Amino acid sequence: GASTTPHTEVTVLAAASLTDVFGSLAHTFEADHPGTTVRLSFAGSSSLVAQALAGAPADVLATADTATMQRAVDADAVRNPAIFADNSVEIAVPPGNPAHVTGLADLADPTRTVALCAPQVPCGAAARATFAAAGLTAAPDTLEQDVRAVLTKVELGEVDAGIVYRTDVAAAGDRVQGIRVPADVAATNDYPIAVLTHAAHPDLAAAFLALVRSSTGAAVLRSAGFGTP
Amino acid sequence: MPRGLGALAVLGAAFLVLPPAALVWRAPWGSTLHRLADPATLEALRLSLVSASSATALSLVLGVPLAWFLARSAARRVRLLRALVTVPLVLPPVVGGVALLLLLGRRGLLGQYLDAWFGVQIPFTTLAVVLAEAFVAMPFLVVSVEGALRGLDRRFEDAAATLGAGAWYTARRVVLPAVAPGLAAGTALCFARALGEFGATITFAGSLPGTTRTMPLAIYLALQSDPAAAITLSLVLLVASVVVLVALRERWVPELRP
Amino acid sequence: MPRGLGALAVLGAAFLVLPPAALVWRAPWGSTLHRLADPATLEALRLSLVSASSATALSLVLGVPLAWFLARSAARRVRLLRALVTVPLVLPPVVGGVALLLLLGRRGLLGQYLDAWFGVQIPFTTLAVVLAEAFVAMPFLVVSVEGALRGLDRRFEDAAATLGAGAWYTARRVVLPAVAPGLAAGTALCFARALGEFGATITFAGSLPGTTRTMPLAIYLALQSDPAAAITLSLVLLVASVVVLVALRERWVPELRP
Amino acid sequence: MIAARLLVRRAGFTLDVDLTVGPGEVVAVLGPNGAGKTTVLRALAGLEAVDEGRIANDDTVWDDPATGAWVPPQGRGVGLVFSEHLLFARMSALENVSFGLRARRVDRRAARARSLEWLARLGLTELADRRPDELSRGQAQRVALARTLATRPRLLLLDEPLAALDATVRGEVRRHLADYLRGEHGGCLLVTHDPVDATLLANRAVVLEDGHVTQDGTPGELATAPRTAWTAKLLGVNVYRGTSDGARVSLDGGGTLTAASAPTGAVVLTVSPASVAVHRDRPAGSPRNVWPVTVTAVQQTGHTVRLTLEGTPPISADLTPGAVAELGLAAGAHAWASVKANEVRAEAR
Amino acid sequence: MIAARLLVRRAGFTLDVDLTVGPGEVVAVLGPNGAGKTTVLRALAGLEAVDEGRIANDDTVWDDPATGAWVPPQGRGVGLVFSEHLLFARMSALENVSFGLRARRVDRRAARARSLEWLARLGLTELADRRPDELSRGQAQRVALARTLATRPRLLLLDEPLAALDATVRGEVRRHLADYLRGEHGGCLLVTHDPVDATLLANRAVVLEDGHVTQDGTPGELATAPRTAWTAKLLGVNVYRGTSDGARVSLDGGGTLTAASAPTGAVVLTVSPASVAVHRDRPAGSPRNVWPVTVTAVQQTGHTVRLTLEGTPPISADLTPGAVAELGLAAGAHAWASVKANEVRAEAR
Ligand SMILES: Nc1ncnc2c1ncn2[C@@H]1O[C@H](COP(=O)(O)OP(=O)(O)OP(=O)(O)O)[C@@H](O)[C@H]1O
Ligand SMILES: Nc1ncnc2c1ncn2[C@@H]1O[C@H](COP(=O)(O)OP(=O)(O)OP(=O)(O)O)[C@@H](O)[C@H]1O
Ligand SMILES: [Mg+2]
Ligand SMILES: [Mg+2]
Repeated sequence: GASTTPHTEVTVLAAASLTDVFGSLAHTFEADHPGTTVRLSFAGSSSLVAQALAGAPADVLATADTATMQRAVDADAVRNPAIFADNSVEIAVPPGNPAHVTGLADLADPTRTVALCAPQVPCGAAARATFAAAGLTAAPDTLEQDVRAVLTKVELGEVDAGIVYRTDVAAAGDRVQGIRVPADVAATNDYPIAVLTHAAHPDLAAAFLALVRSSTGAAVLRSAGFGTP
Repeated sequence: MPRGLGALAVLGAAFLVLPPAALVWRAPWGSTLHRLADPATLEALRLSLVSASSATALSLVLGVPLAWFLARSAARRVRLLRALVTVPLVLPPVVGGVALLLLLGRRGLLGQYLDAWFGVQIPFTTLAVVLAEAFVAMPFLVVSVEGALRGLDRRFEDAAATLGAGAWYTARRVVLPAVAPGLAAGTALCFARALGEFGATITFAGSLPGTTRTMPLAIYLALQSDPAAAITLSLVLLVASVVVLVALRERWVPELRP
Repeated sequence: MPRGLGALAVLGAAFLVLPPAALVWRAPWGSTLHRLADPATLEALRLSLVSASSATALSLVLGVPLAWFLARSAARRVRLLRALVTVPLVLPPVVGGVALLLLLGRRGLLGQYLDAWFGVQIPFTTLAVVLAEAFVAMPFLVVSVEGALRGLDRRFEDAAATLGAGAWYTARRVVLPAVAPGLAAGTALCFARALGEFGATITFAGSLPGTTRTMPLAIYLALQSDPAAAITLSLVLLVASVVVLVALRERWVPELRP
Repeated sequence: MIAARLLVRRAGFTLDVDLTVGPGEVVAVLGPNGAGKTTVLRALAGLEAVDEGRIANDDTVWDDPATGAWVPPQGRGVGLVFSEHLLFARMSALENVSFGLRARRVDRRAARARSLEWLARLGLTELADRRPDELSRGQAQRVALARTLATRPRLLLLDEPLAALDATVRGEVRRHLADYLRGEHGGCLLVTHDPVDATLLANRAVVLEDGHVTQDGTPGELATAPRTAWTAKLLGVNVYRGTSDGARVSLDGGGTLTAASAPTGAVVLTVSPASVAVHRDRPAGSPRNVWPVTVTAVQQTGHTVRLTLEGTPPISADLTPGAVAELGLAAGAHAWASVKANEVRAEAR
Repeated sequence: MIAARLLVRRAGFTLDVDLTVGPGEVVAVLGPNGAGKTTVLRALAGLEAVDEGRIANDDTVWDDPATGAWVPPQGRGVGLVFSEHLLFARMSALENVSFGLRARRVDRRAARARSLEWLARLGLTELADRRPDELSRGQAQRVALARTLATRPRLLLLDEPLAALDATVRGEVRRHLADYLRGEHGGCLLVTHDPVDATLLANRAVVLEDGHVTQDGTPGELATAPRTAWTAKLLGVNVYRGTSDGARVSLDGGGTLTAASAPTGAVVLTVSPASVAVHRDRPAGSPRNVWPVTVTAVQQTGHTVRLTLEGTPPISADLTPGAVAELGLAAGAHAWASVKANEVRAEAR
């Protein structure tokens, strides 16, 4: 049941990679719930969890991986997170593909400059799993903290190739070129969402969560390159 | 200036000025200029300037007395305090933000009482932005001002005292003017650092448009989706800060006599 | 010290010391102490200390002459340079890293020639870490030292010159000792900032264990997977930096006379 | 009435002085470099705490380490003119002079008027807007004097206030100072190297040597009966210590002198330079004390020439310029000194 | 041989001076506060560039804005003793004195030995390890002197080097300085407010007033024929300007004096204080100039008492202490001054 109290605010803590998707869903939600404003606070997943644990006045938490969400679950900050999207890895190369990268095997070649995410972060874990599935050993020159850092280096041509998410290649437009990784080896990453246990507006939070998981939400997510369950 | 130093000075200036110049050179002006007129950008810029100024003011109010104390205490046990004061410089800002949450968060060591007794919650407010920025930036002020106070010739304070001036009057008319260059440098550093603060802010204050999303946070977000726009925003932030810093200098640093 | 300032000084000290104290208080010592013995941690710590020291040394070599020039130039056109030098303070560090890539990267304005002519590629090397840290930290040194030089009594340089001392000898024996407190403060700020540098380093130098992964990078990574360990690592970094800073002070800052 | 016992200990130097300054009294403090004169002023002003002793102004205790009593400088109503002027660099001469008045909450306009008055009195009207680094040293010293006098301190402490002044202005400023001091009911302590200042400005003179008071009396008493060699030399009298057998005195520094009458035992001898005669050849005749000397310095003051003579003992002699010219007494000349026994004053010590 | 024409312009002050200092010559620079004495030294040392003019040492041009020639201070081989001592705060007295030698690459041991020698010569041996802020002012000034003398500069510039010294040490240091200067082949410029310094140390004296040289001659010439009132007053001679009708001279400042012989027209009169007689009652008799005066100051120097007398004209008189006591001439006393006409020297101007 939607509240009709004017000037209610529902605050959503969301992973930075969801900036565009949640931005547009927030508009939809506000249109459906007059008098309600959605406040979106984007940061890295683990910052979000730290904030949630510290009692951030927020209602919804959406992270880019299940491991960080699990920390919120363990601390009883959320209950029953639901997976609303997934993302799989892809090779990104600078426009024109100057190093003539054709597939994962080229990323195992030490003469090429390659950027991956560090295994501690979701995109790095996914990259490692992908190489393992393909039976290759990667030869990275750098293990970045997040996808953004990999992407920046690809865009600037500092590296010949990097492993990022499909959504990132889609968002980067013509600044990078994507090379698909075969579906049987490409690792995927799940995005969980949950209502915070201390949410001030649990009903609205649930409504927003429902919107994200609805077909409307799935359409927006898919157009940004996400997979949906 | 000793001969030979000139070449090093030029090299130093080049090292600091060329990278931003490259940024300007490569900036995709045409395609992103519309971002400048975006109300969200102006909002973030306004919030940045307001919170950085407030953080600087807070740092001045608390930091100058602290610097004074540190500069004038010969005691051995003050040495540790002096080192501790520089801790926020080294702490990765994100960890600084965590530290602030642990102290002032709703469940923090102090924050739980603030909440229970006064109903005050600091995180995720503009006050949190100011505190995060001050926490990170104040040490710059303290260290600079302490250096300036230490270099001061104490005999002028003696002279003021024998003229009947109390400690406050002496501080205002004699000491502060004499440390003005150091104070200005420290204030500039502090303001600049506060303006550029990112990690502690996003952790302690979150990133809510209009309330806690300062320019560096907006830039970080833009970087996720539109790196070109992020660079343009950075340049906006730069220009704003250079304007403020130049104004500050003109006001505070006495003209050099030839 | 004027009465009343004492209370503010205590508040200031509390503001800077309590959050890290909260960090120590809540640190999950038991469960994460094993991280300290991890060779990767020691590796990162060593790399951090080496690169921050190198960056500080580079900043001293280039920054002190630059500060000298800025302090001694009355010309109007120098004012802009003075503001430009503080730009890296305000630039969000990640953007600073992008700027360095645009200048010195494989396809950068200068970097492409370094690569083509000498086969030198800077990014992803320890040198890149040093440069990134120096770019971000040097302005602190420059601004502090400039302030100190400006506050100097020029008559002592006059005296040295009439005793037959050349500019270098005067600089070494008269000017540098006289600005020692400011220089020490600037060096401390510079070192601390370099040690804590994160954004520019990750962007310009990447993060490869043993080569470019400094403590802040390791901490950030740990934060993603094991926040408790990240806090422990931060405290290790803190202790290391406090040790270095205290040593630096003892060596450089002359003892206060009571 | 200031009553002070000051004990200040430093590596290689101890100040141990008893001192009073009555209301309206001007006390000159004389003494060699490093004797502790400046230290006395600093202790009285409250810029340095005494290690032992007590400083009291009437019934108010300013400093007493035994009881912990302490009044900070700004509470003592003293004024101290430093020998290094210490003008505030970022204020004009006028602002410097106004400083003490403004600190006492005199309103801006009145402070300005009174400061201008003081500047005018010291001949500095045209320099009112100058910064200290745009003043010559003598000008700066006068501004510093005006700055302190403008606060009309209860106890005025002056550290060589006239040292940088040119000889003609010095007379004028000294006159202003004398006028000021006559009109005041407070006390004044004046450190000076110039016996003329002491004579013209002070009621009383204290001689400080190596941290101790060696003489305390009117300037006249000092001149007629100096108690130490330093005082005597300052005021131009020859002083010797020695042991007397009733008439002949063997001097501690070597040589003997005969006095007309002397107590036996340890004595102090004084010989006025005016009573020393100088001859090119060994004189025959009445003078009982005759010995060879070498001229080491010739110095004309007014219409008297002072000769410094090396010998056993060394001695100073005052002659007329005519006599000096006639005898050809340039530095390096060999001559004979003679002193009549009844010109040698002897006192037991 | 230094030959300099110095033109320095400042708001409200212009220095315009021609000056030479020959090898081995010691030139005293006298003048009122703010006359430009320090400015002259700074320009010669190269701490200030002249706006116009030229400074040359033999054939080497040190400063000439017209040609752009410029030799920095450290290239000039000058030594300047500042009146504010300016010792380096973080060095001991010994290190301060060694500084100039070490800057000239004298090795550490030799520099130390020579510095200790200089400290000993100035009576500072025990203070060798003290920092400047642990020295008294007079001690610091002596260290500063040692610091400069140790470098044996070709041109020695001294700005009131003895001002802070106590009267007894001053004589001694002056003697050392005289010895040093005798042994040197370079020149020396000595700024001082003390005519005794000028007389004892200098071959030549230059009087600077308001940025201009008003007299240049031997110290003796200055004393016997002062050209301006300031010089006359400094050296104790009465000087008047007036218009003569051949015998009676009406003075510009009021009053008349009769000279035994005077050119007609504009003249300068000088009267030695020694030739002025003072009486309690109006004297009858030969003196042609008799007028009433009031005593405004009484000052004893050596064995002479200098009276400053207000009247038309004002005049100074030198008397013996006995005469002063007998006549009861304290400040404020009314009296009569008399001068014989042939004691009034008149010169056309
Ligand atoms: N901080 C200090 N540490 C050790 N000794 C000191 C210190 N300050 C001063 N002194 C010594 O104390 C003594 C007294 O110094 P003070 O300045 O009072 O002398 P003074 O009589 O004023 O001499 P002057 O006539 O030269 O000014 C001197 O011998 C000086 O060297
Ligand atoms: N920076 C300046 N700006 C303007 N006027 C100045 C400046 N510095 C000095 N003066 C003026 O120049 C004149 C000459 O100064 P200088 O210091 O040479 O005098 P001086 O003869 O050494 O006097 P004193 O005997 O007092 O030391 C003075 O009238 C002084 O006020
Ligand atoms: Mg003294
Ligand atoms: Mg001068």
